[in-house]
Amino acid sequence: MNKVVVASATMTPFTDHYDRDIRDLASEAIRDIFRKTEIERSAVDGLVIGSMASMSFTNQGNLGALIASENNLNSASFTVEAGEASGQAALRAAYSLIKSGMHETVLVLGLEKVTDIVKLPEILSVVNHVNMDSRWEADIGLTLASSWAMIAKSHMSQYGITREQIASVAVKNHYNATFNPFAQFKSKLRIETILRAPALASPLTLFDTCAAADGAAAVLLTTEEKAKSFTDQYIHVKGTGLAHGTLRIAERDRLYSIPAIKKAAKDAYEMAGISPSDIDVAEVHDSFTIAELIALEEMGIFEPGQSGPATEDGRTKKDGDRPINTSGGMKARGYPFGAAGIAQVVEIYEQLLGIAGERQVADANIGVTQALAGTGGTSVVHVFGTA
Amino acid sequence: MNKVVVASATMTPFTDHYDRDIRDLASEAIRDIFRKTEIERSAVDGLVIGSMASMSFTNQGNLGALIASENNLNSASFTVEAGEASGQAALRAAYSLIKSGMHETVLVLGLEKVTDIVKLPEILSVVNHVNMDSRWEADIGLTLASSWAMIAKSHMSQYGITREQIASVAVKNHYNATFNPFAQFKSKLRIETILRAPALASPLTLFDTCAAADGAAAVLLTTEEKAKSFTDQYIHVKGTGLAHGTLRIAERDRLYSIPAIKKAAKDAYEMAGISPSDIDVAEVHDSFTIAELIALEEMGIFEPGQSGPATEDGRTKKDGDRPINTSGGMKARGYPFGAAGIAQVVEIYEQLLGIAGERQVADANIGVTQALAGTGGTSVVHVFGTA
Amino acid sequence: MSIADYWRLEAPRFRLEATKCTNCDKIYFPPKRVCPICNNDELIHMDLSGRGRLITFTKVEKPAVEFEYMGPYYVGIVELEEGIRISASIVDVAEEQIKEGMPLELAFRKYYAIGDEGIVYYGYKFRPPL
Amino acid sequence: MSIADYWRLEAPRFRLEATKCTNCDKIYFPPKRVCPICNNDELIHMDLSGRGRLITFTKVEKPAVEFEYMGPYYVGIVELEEGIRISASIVDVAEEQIKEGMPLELAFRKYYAIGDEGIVYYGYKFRPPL
Ligand SMILES: [Zn+2]
Ligand SMILES: [Zn+2]
Repeated sequence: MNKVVVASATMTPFTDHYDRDIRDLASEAIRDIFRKTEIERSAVDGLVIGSMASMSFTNQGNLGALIASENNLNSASFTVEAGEASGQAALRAAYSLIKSGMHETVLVLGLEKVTDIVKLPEILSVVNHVNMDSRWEADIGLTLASSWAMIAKSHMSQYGITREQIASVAVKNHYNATFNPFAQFKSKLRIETILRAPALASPLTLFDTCAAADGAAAVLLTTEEKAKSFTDQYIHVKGTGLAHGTLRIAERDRLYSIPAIKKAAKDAYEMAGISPSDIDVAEVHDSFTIAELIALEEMGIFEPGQSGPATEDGRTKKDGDRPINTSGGMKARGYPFGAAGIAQVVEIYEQLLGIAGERQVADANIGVTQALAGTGGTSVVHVFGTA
Repeated sequence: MNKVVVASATMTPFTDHYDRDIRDLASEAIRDIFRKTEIERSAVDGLVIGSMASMSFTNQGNLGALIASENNLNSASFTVEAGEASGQAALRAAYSLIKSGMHETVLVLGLEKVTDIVKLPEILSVVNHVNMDSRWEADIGLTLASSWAMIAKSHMSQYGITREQIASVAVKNHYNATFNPFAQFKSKLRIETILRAPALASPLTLFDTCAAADGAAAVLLTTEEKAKSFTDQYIHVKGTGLAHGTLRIAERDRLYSIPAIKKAAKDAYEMAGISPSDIDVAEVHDSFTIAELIALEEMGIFEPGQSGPATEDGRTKKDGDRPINTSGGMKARGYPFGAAGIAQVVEIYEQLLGIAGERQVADANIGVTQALAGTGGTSVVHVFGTA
Repeated sequence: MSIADYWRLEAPRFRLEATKCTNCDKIYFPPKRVCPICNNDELIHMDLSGRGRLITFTKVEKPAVEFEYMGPYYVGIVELEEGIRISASIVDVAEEQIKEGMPLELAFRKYYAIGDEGIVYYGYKFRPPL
Repeated sequence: MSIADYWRLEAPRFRLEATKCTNCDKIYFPPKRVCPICNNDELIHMDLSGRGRLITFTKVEKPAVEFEYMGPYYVGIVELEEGIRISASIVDVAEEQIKEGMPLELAFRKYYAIGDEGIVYYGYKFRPPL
């Protein structure tokens, strides 16, 4: 069967694009794909949009039809939504469209225009209701932040990790982002700044999570055979996994664990024929600092309870031995929901091809992306390789 | 490669389910699949949701995770949105998941809970903004109804069809629905009633379109090999096509024509190796009466301008020579947006297996479904066969 | 949350009405109409005790728009006597008083107001036993 | 439609500002930032004439919620002198007066009010020339 490859990748800066709407962001990402890639528009026969809540944020649906026709693409299109994991779920859908032989070349466009809603509590309401059990947790008064706070408490108590270790995720991701020209925040962050920031939900503060951002990210999926006809700059999609857990945090037996991540990773690794020790670089879900620590443990990159100390020790910095979120992650690169899962692939694409500039990790042959909706409703994992 | 088949199909009644929420509707459709089908829940490894606007209507996103976990399904899931064509687009995504070998058995669940919004003008705003160009047509004051009205005028003027011929679509679909126990409206409708109903947008009246409805419809897609292990009641998915046109009606050269339908049909027919004359029964998009007439012409079932006279002559009734919308269509079976595209498949499943009861068409071997978003942003066509 | 939805949710929201599968005896809260374990839809209603203990909690300092009127407030996971765990707001409790393991009981309180009509939604919260 | 969105749309909404590709000369209304034909993003602004004729029309008898305040109103497709077709409300016209082919010109009118702040949005409609 066809081998599926990523043959081009790009993104807009992730920030508050007050002067751009959702169409502008999409057009700019698509423009860059065609500038970077020697392929005709007419050759792109599929377009999958990963977007979390375009009706809620911008009052426009059917983005597939809109973006295909506005950008002169002759591409069959639909939107994939899986909460905060929408971008990575769209990638999985696009992979299947090519693997099935239905399409040869599919553009996967992650897209979110968030900041037209100016008031943060209104944005929070959308994010909570998309990703949580809306009737039985969001409508009851829980927020994603409060859910993550209770998870953080459980993780600290189970493994004895410290508040500073949790904060060190943000410090590390801000450090990594200083090398990323497309990042929202390119300034370093100190542990003290995080701990002294306004409280969000004890023990977490505002600096344990992301700011609102807009953006688009695009990757071009095609067969290896087709890719060879126009580029030698491609990487392989080697594995994909998607799994679920209950949306209600109250029903989780062990709050410090997120089974959906473990299952999605296991499926993706098996398909790719790799083990966690083979991973050279990974982009993982860090909407909240604690999320990254748990992801690394569920993905088998560190033993349970060890990701906090490892992060504090600098092992996950771009120049550490297990580089994680070299892009700066959602925390510092920026987090326009549906776009973020595709931006993860953009980073892995550059890392595996050795074109990540100052962020480049040595000898990167296997890269992994991991996304999460809410605190564990959906997780998606993809494995990429140079061969 | 694997042949993909539909191995079970069911739906809830389509109506105003004031006493049921989106979870209840999903659970009841899923329950019925497992009652009708000798398959274990654990064998369903994928779940694709077709839903148009669950955030707008019910303030709940990530339905895939919610429904998988609430219904004890160990199924990787995401939601597909393509406006009013969401259900049929979800079917296409599910087809690719099986054809690619990523999944063996995928439940496709069309789902929409609309009537929690009680005021029709608020429902209209959601439907317009999902399916039209929200900034440049819906926000300007156009509605889907006014767009269809201008299309109807163009079609009447181009081909000389009459207002009565357009209305005869509704008469016919109400007649067909009298034989469908799951239909929203089981009463006959007279031409005069339609013409004298309150105006919607001249020349169309309220009875040229659908009422608000809630509902769920589910089909089980699997490989032929797997299907044979648990049932002999299956039909083949023989072709799929999805195409787009501009969302802005102002930019259409010929309002009486909808190119997205023609292209989607052509792709699906070619894949299936059929021509329009092979079609024994079809479920087509009839959110407005005029939509069905144009669909039949773009799909090649009638020559341009001939579907009006043919409908008036009774040729598209369930007992006519070209039976269309034997279920009653969206107009009379009911139209819960995302669920409707899957309900179309439920009807074709029953017709091709010869289990459609009083609605049964003689010698039905090839069946087609066609969906549309707005007045032509997206169209999706599928071809099914007994072999 | 809509008016129809609120009406449907009255029994579980007002008095913790659960459903119980007549076949496998599993209790569902939030209630279900169909038991996904045995595909049975003969589920009977039963009210939960409303007594339990606090498993974990935190303070929401940045509420979503619906709950902004409350200012900071506590939320937590409550394990009911029946063994069922639910999320809830914890009320009538001071900073120095709230702790994991503390006993709690059902309280009936305002959730939030929404829509043009300004309809106010009510439901369960939990408080220390009186 | 949000405040930021409204601000971005001011020029096209208030005076029919289009963009024109400096490479292929194609005029875009609604305006674009990138020409999808030649991938050029050097697009220049130009105001359209605001004069045109009515291609087709209908009367909206059941408006969506934003436009309910207007009662029934006319909408149609207008072909501008530049050959560009746009959708618009047709105003200041009586039932017996409106017909396909009639000349029209730009009018600046209220669209709708929305949000807590009750901000009122304005933009182009079309009317018979004065
Ligand atoms: Zn049971
Ligand atoms: Zn150009």
